[in-house]
Amino acid sequence: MAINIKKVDRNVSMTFLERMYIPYMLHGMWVAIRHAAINMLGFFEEILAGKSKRQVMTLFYPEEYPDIPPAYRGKPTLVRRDDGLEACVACGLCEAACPPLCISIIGGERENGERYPVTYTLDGTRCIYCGFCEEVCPKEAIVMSDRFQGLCEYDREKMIYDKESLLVPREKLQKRLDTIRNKYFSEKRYR
Amino acid sequence: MREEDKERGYDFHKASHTETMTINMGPSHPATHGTVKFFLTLDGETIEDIDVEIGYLHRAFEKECEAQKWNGVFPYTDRLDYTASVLNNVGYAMAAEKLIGIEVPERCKYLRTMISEMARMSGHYTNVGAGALELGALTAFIYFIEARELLWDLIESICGARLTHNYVRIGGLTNDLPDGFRENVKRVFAKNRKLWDDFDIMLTKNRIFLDRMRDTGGISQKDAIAWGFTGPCLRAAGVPYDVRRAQPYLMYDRMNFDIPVGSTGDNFDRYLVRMEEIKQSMSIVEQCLEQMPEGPINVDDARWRMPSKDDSSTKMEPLIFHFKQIIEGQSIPAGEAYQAVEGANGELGFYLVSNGGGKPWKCRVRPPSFALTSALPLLVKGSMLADLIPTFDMINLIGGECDR
Amino acid sequence: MSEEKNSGQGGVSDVMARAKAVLGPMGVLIHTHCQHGDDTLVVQAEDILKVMEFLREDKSLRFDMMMDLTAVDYLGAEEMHPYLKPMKARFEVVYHLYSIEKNHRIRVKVPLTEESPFVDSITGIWVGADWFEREAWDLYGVVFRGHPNLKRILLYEEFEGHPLRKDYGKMKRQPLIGPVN
Amino acid sequence: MDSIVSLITQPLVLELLITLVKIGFILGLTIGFFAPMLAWVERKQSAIMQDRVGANRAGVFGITVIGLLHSLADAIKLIFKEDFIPRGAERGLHTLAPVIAIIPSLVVFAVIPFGGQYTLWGHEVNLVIADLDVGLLYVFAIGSLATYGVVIAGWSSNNNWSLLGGLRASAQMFSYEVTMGLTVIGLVMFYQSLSLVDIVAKQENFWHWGIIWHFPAFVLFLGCAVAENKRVPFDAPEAEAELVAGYFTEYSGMKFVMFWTAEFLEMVSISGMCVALFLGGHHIPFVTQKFLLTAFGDLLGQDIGAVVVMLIGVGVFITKLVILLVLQMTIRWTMPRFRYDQIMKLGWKMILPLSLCWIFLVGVGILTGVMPRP
Repeated sequence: MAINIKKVDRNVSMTFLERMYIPYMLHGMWVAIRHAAINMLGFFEEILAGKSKRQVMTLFYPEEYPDIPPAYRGKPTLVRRDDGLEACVACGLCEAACPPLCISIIGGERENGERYPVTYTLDGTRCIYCGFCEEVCPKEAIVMSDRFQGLCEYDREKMIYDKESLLVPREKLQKRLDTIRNKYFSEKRYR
Repeated sequence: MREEDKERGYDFHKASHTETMTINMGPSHPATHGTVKFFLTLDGETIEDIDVEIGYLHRAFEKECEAQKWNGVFPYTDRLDYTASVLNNVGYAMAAEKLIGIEVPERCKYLRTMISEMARMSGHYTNVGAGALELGALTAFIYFIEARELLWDLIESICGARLTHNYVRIGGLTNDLPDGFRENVKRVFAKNRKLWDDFDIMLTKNRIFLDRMRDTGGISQKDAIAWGFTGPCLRAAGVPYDVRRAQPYLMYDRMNFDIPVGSTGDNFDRYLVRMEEIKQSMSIVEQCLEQMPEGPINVDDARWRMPSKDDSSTKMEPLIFHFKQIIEGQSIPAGEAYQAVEGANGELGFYLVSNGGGKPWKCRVRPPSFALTSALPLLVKGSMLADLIPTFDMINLIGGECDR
Repeated sequence: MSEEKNSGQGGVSDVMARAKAVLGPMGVLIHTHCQHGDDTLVVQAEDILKVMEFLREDKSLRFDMMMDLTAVDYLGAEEMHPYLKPMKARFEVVYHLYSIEKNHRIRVKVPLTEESPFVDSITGIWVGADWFEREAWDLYGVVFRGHPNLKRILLYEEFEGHPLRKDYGKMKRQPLIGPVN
Repeated sequence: MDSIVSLITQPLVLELLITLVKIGFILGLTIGFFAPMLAWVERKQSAIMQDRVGANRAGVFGITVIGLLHSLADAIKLIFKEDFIPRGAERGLHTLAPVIAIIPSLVVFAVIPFGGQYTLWGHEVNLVIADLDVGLLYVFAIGSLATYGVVIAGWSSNNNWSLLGGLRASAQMFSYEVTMGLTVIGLVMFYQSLSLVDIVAKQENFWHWGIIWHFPAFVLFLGCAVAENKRVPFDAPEAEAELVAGYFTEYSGMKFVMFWTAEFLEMVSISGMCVALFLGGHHIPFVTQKFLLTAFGDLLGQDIGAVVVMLIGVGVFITKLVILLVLQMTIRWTMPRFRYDQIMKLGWKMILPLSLCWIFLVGVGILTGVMPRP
């Protein structure tokens, strides 16, 4: 395949029209006016035919919610199994893999010998949402939800999440769990 | 001080009792985006002397990497050239793979080529848009920000984040393309091409923009090479050096695209080179999407990739290996390797040294904008204060990449 | 002048052959190897200027661009290169050069001991090395003789010590300095 | 009650009252209506042109009225902002500067006719505050006073950036007053009068409108006026990227509002001048005043008809004003900024010679009879 060199046109000798400021200023203004006209039209169509017809790119944020793609990495959350307990077995892999070292776990055993995290603190002030914890967890216990609202607080203590505030029932995270199943389990990635 | 004054021993300042004014165009000035400080001595409006001071965004990248595992370094590489973070990921991953001596499968190479070009587009949108913004063309800036917004939505649907992509791993990638990606790309690139034309109409032939950008901040070919210029600024000076063409890596030898080259090396050439590169990157992404074969996206050697979860959650040996790999890190054989990648601002080189352990012994980044900014006094001395702004923009100093 | 087995593709590239042919007899080469396809010369600190001058001016090499200059601290990993232990070298200044015409690269390394981390500055040959050398001084403490203004570039002047050295603790704290104006 | 009526009907008091009403109308129109409206237009128009939505958040009980209340919110916010005077600044001059900057742009409206002459209930009413026969000279004289406000602001805020901004502003405003004056001499030769009221009166016939015969002068005048007002593309004195915010870097709160309003008022006064000189003031193309008066006179009776025609005249004047304002706003958003020395070169080496040639051409036109004598 050919990678060839392309000389860039420096437009050294400006045509007479270019040397006169006005013509190309008007051409530039015409572009802006065309955008304005299309957007105004878009507003009227939006009133008649609903949001899809809106030309303007901005979103009315608090009223309208942006559509989040399945791969989105939001707040890390612990999956709560159907019997109400957490899926995490306190193996500490996420604690080891987390670059800014914001996860700290103290593990313990239940009577039936099942390991569980006595305390699981995730420091929200340090978390960089890189998704390593979700990537390394062998039990799919910690998952990046698609929540990005309300993550900042006025004082840092509130941003250090303990186990209870991290737990989210499995149904809510099902979409993300499917993406993980597609990401890390699928043949496409490995065989 | 003009030359003929010097011969006659006539000092303009003493004769007319004026003196130069020193200004701190400090880190928190609108044009320096908070990462660099110019100590200017101004004679009226012309810059007599300029001392560039960087280091305001120094976050000890190398020290952090030496304490981090090989795969844990990726979130740090996102924050180098944060306008085009996947390019750093790809550079670091390829340097590590060169150190190990493995080759990623075809599909992964195509994916990496495509996402690198999308990141390059995002880097150029940010830079050229901010350059127009600082000259006053607000509407043109917003058009490129809109184009970047649409592009970021595309990248977000692949990597999961708009700015810090963290998408590439040693030996492959985190995930494959989401479904419905090709239609999105067609829709977004159609809109981006329209916005590109609008930006072009508003500025490229506008005499005000031409006068501001042309013949300011120019550099000759010889000086550009001597100062270590690479990337759009070197190509603007007329030297057709592009790592993708000189030493093709990934799938660039199978793409056909043009390398825009300027002639005089002033700001207008740099602007035109970057604008042309946006168009070329779009065509490369489309070519990648057509030629991309099906198949795995990770290398088949179990040592250099994350074991698939159905292995590590069912069989014992993969689980043990998974634990060992996460806690101790992948033990890359001892040695050193330098891999250069064409970043948004120039040649982005990664020099990795490994002593066989799980942590990098040294992870050096060759920052393209570091060399460009060191030549800023040469470009700007003697010109007007107002010329410093487009020159500083077109050099595109990214604090994260220059200060590391 | 020891020669390490070439990992990566076999055979000696013409750059390396030419370099060894000329520099070998001058007795400046300590070691050469070609790891993963990167040709590397290891040179004494005293005659770095001669070598660089040759690499730049030679007709068939023409290394007209200095891509990267950095230093590496081998404290505790001296076994990585055979020549480090005999010379009691701790630091290594690494230059990466590139030739635009000939489109080939080379890496030149200069081992330095801890007591005398001095090497001549190559700003005379490539003026772009100015900031790279200031950064190597700033983070590693390698002194470049003949550098126009060897000052700290990334850190503030009152910073004590050179942070990227292996014996500089990761959590080490610096003394607080008041506003300096 | 009748003592008041008799007091009012005395000619002197009546004249005073009419002038007060006219001043009230002009102040209400410019400061009351146009300044906040222009703030809203600047936000909304730029937003629509840039594929954005613009201001739509400030609202009372949820009514946001497509962002109009943002100007109100601005005013309230800026009243409560801290009125900061930097250390080492000349306190007195620092506070005086915005006043000097705003007064000339207000006082210029005194000579701009926003309507014709009408006889209402036997009284001759001339819709201009001061019918000076040297109206044009008055405008340029007052216009040059604004330079002092800007220079004092730049020098007195003890900040390098604002000093640079002030210097740039003084050089630019001074040199563009000269060129602005020259571009208008062609018109003065054409209408043989300096009084704006006469010029507007002579433009009753559409073919004698200034823009028809003096289109180059119109373009040059508009360019110089925009430069005089330091609006993009001539806003080197307040260039955000280069000089942080130019001469009003150290201003906040009400003083900043005064500079801002001075800029908007000057935009309106420029448009007013353009309308009066080139676009035939309150006249509707191809419709003479007499025809209107007779038409509405029979319909609604003599006086009421005159009032209606007066209102139509004022309405036409305002629509032309708005058209020019929108044009200036579009220029504001689409043009990059000149470099400071390019502004000077443009002013002295391009517009000045062009306007001199234009004066020569008009002279030749008049002598050879090509140009009509309105």
